[in-house]
Amino acid sequence: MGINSRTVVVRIGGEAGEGTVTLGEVFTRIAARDGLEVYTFRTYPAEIKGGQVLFQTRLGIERVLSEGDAADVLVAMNLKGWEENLNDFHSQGVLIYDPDAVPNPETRGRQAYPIPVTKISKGFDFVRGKNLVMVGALTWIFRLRLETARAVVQKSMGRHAEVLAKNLQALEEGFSYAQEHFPETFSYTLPLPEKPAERLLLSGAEAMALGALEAGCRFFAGYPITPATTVMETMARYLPTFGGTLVQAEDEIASINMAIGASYGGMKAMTATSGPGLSLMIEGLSMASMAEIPVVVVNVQRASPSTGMPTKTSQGDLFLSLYGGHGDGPRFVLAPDSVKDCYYQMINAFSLAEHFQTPVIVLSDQAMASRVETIPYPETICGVWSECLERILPTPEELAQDYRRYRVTENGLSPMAIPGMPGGMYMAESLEHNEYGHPAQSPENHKVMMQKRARIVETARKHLVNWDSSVRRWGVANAKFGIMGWGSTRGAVREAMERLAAEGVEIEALYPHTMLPMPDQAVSEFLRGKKAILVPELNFTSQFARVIEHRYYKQLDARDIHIHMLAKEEGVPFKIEEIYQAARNMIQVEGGR
Amino acid sequence: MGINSRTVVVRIGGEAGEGTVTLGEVFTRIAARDGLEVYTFRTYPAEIKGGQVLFQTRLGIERVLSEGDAADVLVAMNLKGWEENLNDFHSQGVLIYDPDAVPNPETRGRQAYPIPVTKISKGFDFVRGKNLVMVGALTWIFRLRLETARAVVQKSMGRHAEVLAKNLQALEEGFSYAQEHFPETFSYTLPLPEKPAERLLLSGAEAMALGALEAGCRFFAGYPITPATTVMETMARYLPTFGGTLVQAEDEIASINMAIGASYGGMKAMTATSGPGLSLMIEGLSMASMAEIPVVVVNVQRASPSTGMPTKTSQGDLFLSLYGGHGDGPRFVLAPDSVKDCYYQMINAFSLAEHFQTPVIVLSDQAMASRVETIPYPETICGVWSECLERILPTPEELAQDYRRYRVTENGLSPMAIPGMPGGMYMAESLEHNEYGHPAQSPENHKVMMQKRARIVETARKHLVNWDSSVRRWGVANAKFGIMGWGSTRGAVREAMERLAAEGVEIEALYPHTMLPMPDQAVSEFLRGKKAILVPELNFTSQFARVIEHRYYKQLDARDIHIHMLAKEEGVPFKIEEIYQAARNMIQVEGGR
Amino acid sequence: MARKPNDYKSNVKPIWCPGCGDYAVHVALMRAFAELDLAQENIIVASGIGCSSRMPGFLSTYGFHGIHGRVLPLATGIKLSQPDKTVIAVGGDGDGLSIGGGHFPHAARRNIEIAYIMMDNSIYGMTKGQASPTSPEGTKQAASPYGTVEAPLNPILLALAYNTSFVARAFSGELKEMVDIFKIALQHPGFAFVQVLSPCVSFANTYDLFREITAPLPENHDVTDITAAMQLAQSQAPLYRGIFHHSVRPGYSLQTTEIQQRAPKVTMAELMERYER
Amino acid sequence: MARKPNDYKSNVKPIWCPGCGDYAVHVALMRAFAELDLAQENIIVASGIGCSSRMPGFLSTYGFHGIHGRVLPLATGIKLSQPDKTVIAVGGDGDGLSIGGGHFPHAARRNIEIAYIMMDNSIYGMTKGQASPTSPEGTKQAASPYGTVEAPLNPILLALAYNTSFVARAFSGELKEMVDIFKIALQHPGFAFVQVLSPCVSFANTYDLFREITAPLPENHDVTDITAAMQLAQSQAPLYRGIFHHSVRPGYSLQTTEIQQRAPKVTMAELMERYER
Ligand SMILES: Cc1ncc(C[n+]2csc(CCOP(=O)(O)OP(=O)(O)O)c2C)c(N)n1
Ligand SMILES: Cc1ncc(C[n+]2csc(CCOP(=O)(O)OP(=O)(O)O)c2C)c(N)n1
Ligand code: SF4
Ligand code: SF4
Ligand SMILES: [Mg+2]
Ligand SMILES: [Mg+2]
Repeated sequence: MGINSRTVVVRIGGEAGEGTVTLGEVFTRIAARDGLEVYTFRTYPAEIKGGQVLFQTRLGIERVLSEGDAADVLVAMNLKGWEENLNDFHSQGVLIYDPDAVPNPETRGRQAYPIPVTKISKGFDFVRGKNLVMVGALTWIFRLRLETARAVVQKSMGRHAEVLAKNLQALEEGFSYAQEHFPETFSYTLPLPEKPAERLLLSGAEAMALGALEAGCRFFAGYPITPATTVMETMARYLPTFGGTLVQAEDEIASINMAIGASYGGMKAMTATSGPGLSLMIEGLSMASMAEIPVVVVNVQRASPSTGMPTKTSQGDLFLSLYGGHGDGPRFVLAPDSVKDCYYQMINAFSLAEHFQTPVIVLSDQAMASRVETIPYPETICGVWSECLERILPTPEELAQDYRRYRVTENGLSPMAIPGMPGGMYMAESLEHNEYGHPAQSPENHKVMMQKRARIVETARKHLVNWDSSVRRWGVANAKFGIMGWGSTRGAVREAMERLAAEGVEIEALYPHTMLPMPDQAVSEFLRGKKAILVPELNFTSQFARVIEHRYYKQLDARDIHIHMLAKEEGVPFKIEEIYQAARNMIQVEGGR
Repeated sequence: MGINSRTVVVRIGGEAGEGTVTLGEVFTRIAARDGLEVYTFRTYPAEIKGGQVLFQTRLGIERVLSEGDAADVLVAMNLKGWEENLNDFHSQGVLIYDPDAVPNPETRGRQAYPIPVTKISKGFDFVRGKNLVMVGALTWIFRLRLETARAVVQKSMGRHAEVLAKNLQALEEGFSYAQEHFPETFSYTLPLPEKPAERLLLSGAEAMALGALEAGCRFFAGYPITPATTVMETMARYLPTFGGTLVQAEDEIASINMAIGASYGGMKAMTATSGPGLSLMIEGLSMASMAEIPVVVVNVQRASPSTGMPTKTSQGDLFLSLYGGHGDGPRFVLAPDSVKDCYYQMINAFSLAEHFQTPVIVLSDQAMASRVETIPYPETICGVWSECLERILPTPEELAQDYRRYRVTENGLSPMAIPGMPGGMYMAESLEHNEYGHPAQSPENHKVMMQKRARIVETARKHLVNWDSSVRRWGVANAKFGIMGWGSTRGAVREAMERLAAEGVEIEALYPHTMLPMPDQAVSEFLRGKKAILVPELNFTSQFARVIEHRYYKQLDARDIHIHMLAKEEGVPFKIEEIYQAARNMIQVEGGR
Repeated sequence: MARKPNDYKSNVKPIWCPGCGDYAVHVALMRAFAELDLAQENIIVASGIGCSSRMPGFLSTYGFHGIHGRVLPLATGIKLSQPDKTVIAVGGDGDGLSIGGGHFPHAARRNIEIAYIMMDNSIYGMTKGQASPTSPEGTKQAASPYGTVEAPLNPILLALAYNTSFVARAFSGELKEMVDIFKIALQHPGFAFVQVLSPCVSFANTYDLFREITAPLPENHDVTDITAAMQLAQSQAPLYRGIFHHSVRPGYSLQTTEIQQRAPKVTMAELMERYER
Repeated sequence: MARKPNDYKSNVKPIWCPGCGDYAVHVALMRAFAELDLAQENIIVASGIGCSSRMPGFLSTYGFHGIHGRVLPLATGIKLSQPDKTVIAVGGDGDGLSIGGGHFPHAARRNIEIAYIMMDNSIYGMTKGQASPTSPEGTKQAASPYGTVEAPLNPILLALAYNTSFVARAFSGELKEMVDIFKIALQHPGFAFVQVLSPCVSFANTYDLFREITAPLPENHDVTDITAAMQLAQSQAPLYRGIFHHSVRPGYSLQTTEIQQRAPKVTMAELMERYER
């Protein structure tokens, strides 16, 4: 058994143009099919095609929470794949490599399995298949089932019969070679379950698309942008099967305006983008706030500012999402914290957008969108994780006489007519307007309407108190030390906390899922009795920590709760170790232990 | 003498299509020429042309600080002009009106001067001239000089000889009529100075344009948008006379990109817009931050969200200006607080942009941009109000060997080559890049470059400590009660404070001119010893107050300083009375008196 | 149930200047609605920002007064959510050719079934008179005191180059003709573009000019001949009115509906299965 | 001091896929620079975002790798600040016709003196293969699994409709011809548009197709005849290469310079006087 008996970090380094990513993906799929839990991570080279790539898959017997830190098993397909990963390779790890590409690696005592994949693949005249040879070898080494491997290759590479046959051969050659040369048990083998639990194997982007479909989204307009394109591509495939429509718009401004138009027309509508695109949507979002039109905007954050590093992760768009808009308009911001949560928060997003007639931004990030995870099969949705709220339509009576689209109500919500409804004819208006939607510019009217729109958010805030899913809290209840974070960093935080727990440290964490409105009650309760809070996040200015400080400064100061910011803007996720150390450090500084 | 001996609020109500605005403007100009100080305010009807309009001009013998509250003198050109202003008309005010339009007004004891302008103008067959007849009458009533009036009419209406003659006749008919019928002295007459001090008569928008020209701005790209268009139109007239270029771009996105391009090419460049346009510029601003290109963006705020109320004022874009951008990029935000300050802050804006190679947003608003004020003639500029900093160019030595455009320096600033310089060839880059400007995506490089760019703002913050103009502080030094505000609200605050001072209340005010970076030292010093701070601002969510809370919460809480938010988002400026009452209220609540 | 033009009038008084060309467009639209006997609830008029874009507010149909320059994407979204409704996009020359000019080619190439009525006054009316993309070279306004130096765009030529399936020009001085064009445009099963010469009497009054220089297209003009249309579009005197081009190819909402029919039907549960490990 | 093509090469290795059409454009540009003997410091190459937009990084001239779709306004600003430099805008079909499509007509009508080289591969290369505005109808990609239904835009026809004063089409498979076209474009005193058919070998390899269907324009084509150019532009087979249109009218930076000369000279002090009360 390996160092960490429940999970194994397998890292593959090689040339992207030589099928390294396919190697990782196929191997991951085989492991998942055989019942292991998986969680992947990969890097993107600067070259459009080709270039050095790192594909990491972490396998586990229980749900895997993060991509893990150092590699337990390193699969080096070329020399760089060996050299570049040496510093991040567990001292008791295992090296699996192509001896023709990596001659005599200095493993410093680590176990090594040379698999001559180049030679083998050349042997049957299919050099392109060396990645599949390695898949075969890994299948044996990890004691996965050859049958499963065959099925996966068949499914994922079965386009051309001839190539498929070659690939299957490569797989088997690799398997046999490894079986023959390395019969001994492998220290990192994980036990396979008899009957694997029902699981989905999804990327975060796919989970968002499926969640949107489940929520009833039937319109998507979007413009390609890394790393959000997968959301669009998944919607493109499936929307029509549900009678929905996808438009690849000419840009992000068109995307948001099309989505708003479709929503005005009665469809649940969305778009998905990344930082530069969100910046372009700010004007449209402001219109949705003013005209009270539901719309969901997924923002898959990437390293910024400007074009930045499109394939690298970040959480740098929180401020833009919360505060980016001319004037004060209502808006919601959600932050799923895992691939699974991506699915549910999309359902929440549509509930909020539709019922409260307000734009909703859902913040994911490059790492969470592109990684693949096994997640439990979604079960009952409404009432458990999410609540399915619908748009408030006017009653026949309301339509029959003096229908006022923007009626000033106590809770701020006014029934919204859909074109085609007789009696409901109104004008959605981006100018300030009166109850009928007619432009109006008296000071009194502006004041009343600003208040009406602001009440929408307050109504939602009250409503959300009962939403389990608006916040996630775990760890040692009411511990003195806390961690507050948001979004995709949660996995690393959970693992760091498990390590701390194992060492007897009492610590508790809180991850809000609704960043706007903030679940104030839950946060306040969490803060009560805390001595210090670590706020890890992947941006430069500690945006979330500043939001917390700002919003809860009275409580923080009254109880002398210290905020420890842990900001990292390097394009890569947190390592578990970084969170662990920062927490340790906080506790020490605060005289905890 | 009137109630307030130093200023008189003259309000004119009438149909815009009937020359009411001209009436106000010409009268204002005559008063200014004759040596009075002026400060105007007007409303904009919903109709494109015509519609009811209110033009207010406040005259004073010293510099006028705000448009004033209730009218001292009401000039009613039509019935609405009488009826609509009745509630906001000083009980000891004076009514001047057209008896054919306003039959038998119930003045409740106020003095009234009927001037039959319709009849008089009909008398010489020039009904269009009834506004000029009223100008003539007002000239007499206020004891302004007929000569001055003639000169002003000549200058401002002298296009067609025939029409000019008619207008002059109208002026004189009105003057004679009033002279004949109302020979007694007028209670609101202000004494005219012998030799008027040198003064400019400028709108805020014009002041910004002149400031930009003085700063050396030679490129402007913009797209028309109310209420920022006047900045563009003023630049359009004068830029070419200084060898500069103005482009009316196809939209705001083009505007900011053109300005950035021109700046890259070595020109001082700017654009001007309002809320919806600023939202569209967010992506471009992010590029300027990343590529380290100087650029100045004037944002004339208007009531929002969305299209909102284009001709109404607001301070609702502070959050967008401070936080609107994907990722964390350096940026400055300035907020002039008077027409005069508009001029100087533009000079500051170019200093900051150029020297620190960073985008600068200058926040004005509809009220400040469109009002006309007499302001002192600008004297020495550099070293007094503003400091004229220039772009750091590479030395010949730097260009000669291994020039690195984005050299990582201690203060974050790297010399910027200008196309045409041999040896300086570099690529300005919106992707994350290394010192040479080549795309680079390692975590280490991103970290280093994020830090470098952030240091730019810190360097500026240190530098600004010595800038007088980065903050304005006045009132009773170290009083217990304070007012903190920003931008155009300052005039009303000053007047409210004068009233409080007259009543023996000790209060002190602070207006930062650089909102980003905040003049922390000045703010901290100001807060020291304060008990409570009133923060008046023209937006819905108290954006500035929240920034203060957020930034200084430790100090606020440690010293138990209370923030009193006074948010108003109604499209109109503060009344002095509102500030006064809020301050009184704060003092009472805080047990001051 | 014959409907009358005034049935489509809202109770909001137009804010336009007296004499503005947009009044004629308002009347023509209402007449076209009435003559086609369309139910108010089945019409949606979307717009951008500008004097002309105020149109929806003066109609008793469904409407959307959106943001500047984005009327085409907005109307596209509306049409796709309500394919059986009559969707009309209206706006000005600034709205549609300047800030919104990037959307025009795409609406045209999608052939989305909306009628796009551009009230072209060769000026920015709402912002008080600045040169627009169709202003003649040398236009002097406050923002161009030395005269513009840009060549004006030709909206008809653009529409033709974009492969717009219906392209016509109307004039506010020719009401009856405009009504007839609108009726065809509203029924066109694709993207129908109508440039209306709609003078701004306050900042660029071209009524007299257009009365003089406009003329109906030659009677023998073949509306399916793109090259002929392009040639006629380039003529400035006479400036032709009428239908330059009219052809039929499948519209976008029709085609997306066909895709929906073609796409394999799956339930959410079946879809999930595809992602089972 | 004869310069050689390689003098214009930066030390950054292109990230393009082996065989990408953009390599040819890179080489052609460098050759054109050398043959015109331009000093590196007097050339500025601006771009948007996309594979093609990476060009400036691979050149040793001044460069600006801007944001997606905004290369034309960026380059316009650059040219106006440095009217005596050679300014070149480069980018892709997505960059220039989709998100940036709104800027193209305006650069053209201003006749700003820049050469705009659009590397048209009928695909979004950088984002890994989605249909672009020039993709043929029926294009199947991950974002359009049922095939696109939009009609492709014709960049040459658009440029002509926009009144672009120089309009040409080159092909990465015809290097010499491309160099010749670039040389004229770089010297054109107005807005020069060159569509380069530059195949994306990874997502839409059209090399063979274009080798087959492209052909030089008829020798007798009159480059001043707009209507003839429009007609030839509409031909898909043969797909013509060469100069469709070439005419000269004053460029924008020239005209703004003239305005500067025409404008009355005033000092700041004199200017202030105008605002004295
Ligand atoms: C993003 C944005 N930029 C600018 C404006 C200001 N604006 C309002 S209408 C308009 C132009 C109007 O011209 P046009 O579209 O031709 O309509 P017209 O008024 O002439 O009918 C402009 C620039 C705005 N509302 N939003
Ligand atoms: C505002 C914005 N939206 C989207 C993107 C993502 N993006 C980068 S390149 C590109 C398209 C590239 O296509 P094209 O311009 O044809 O260039 P090519 O890669 O084909 O040469 C897109 C959509 C972006 N960088 N910025
Ligand atoms: S300004 Fe011009 S376009 Fe606008 S309403 Fe008046 S006449 Fe019509
Ligand atoms: S993806 Fe296509 S366009 Fe991009 S570099 Fe590769 S071949 Fe060229
Ligand atoms: Mg117009
Ligand atoms: Mg392309």
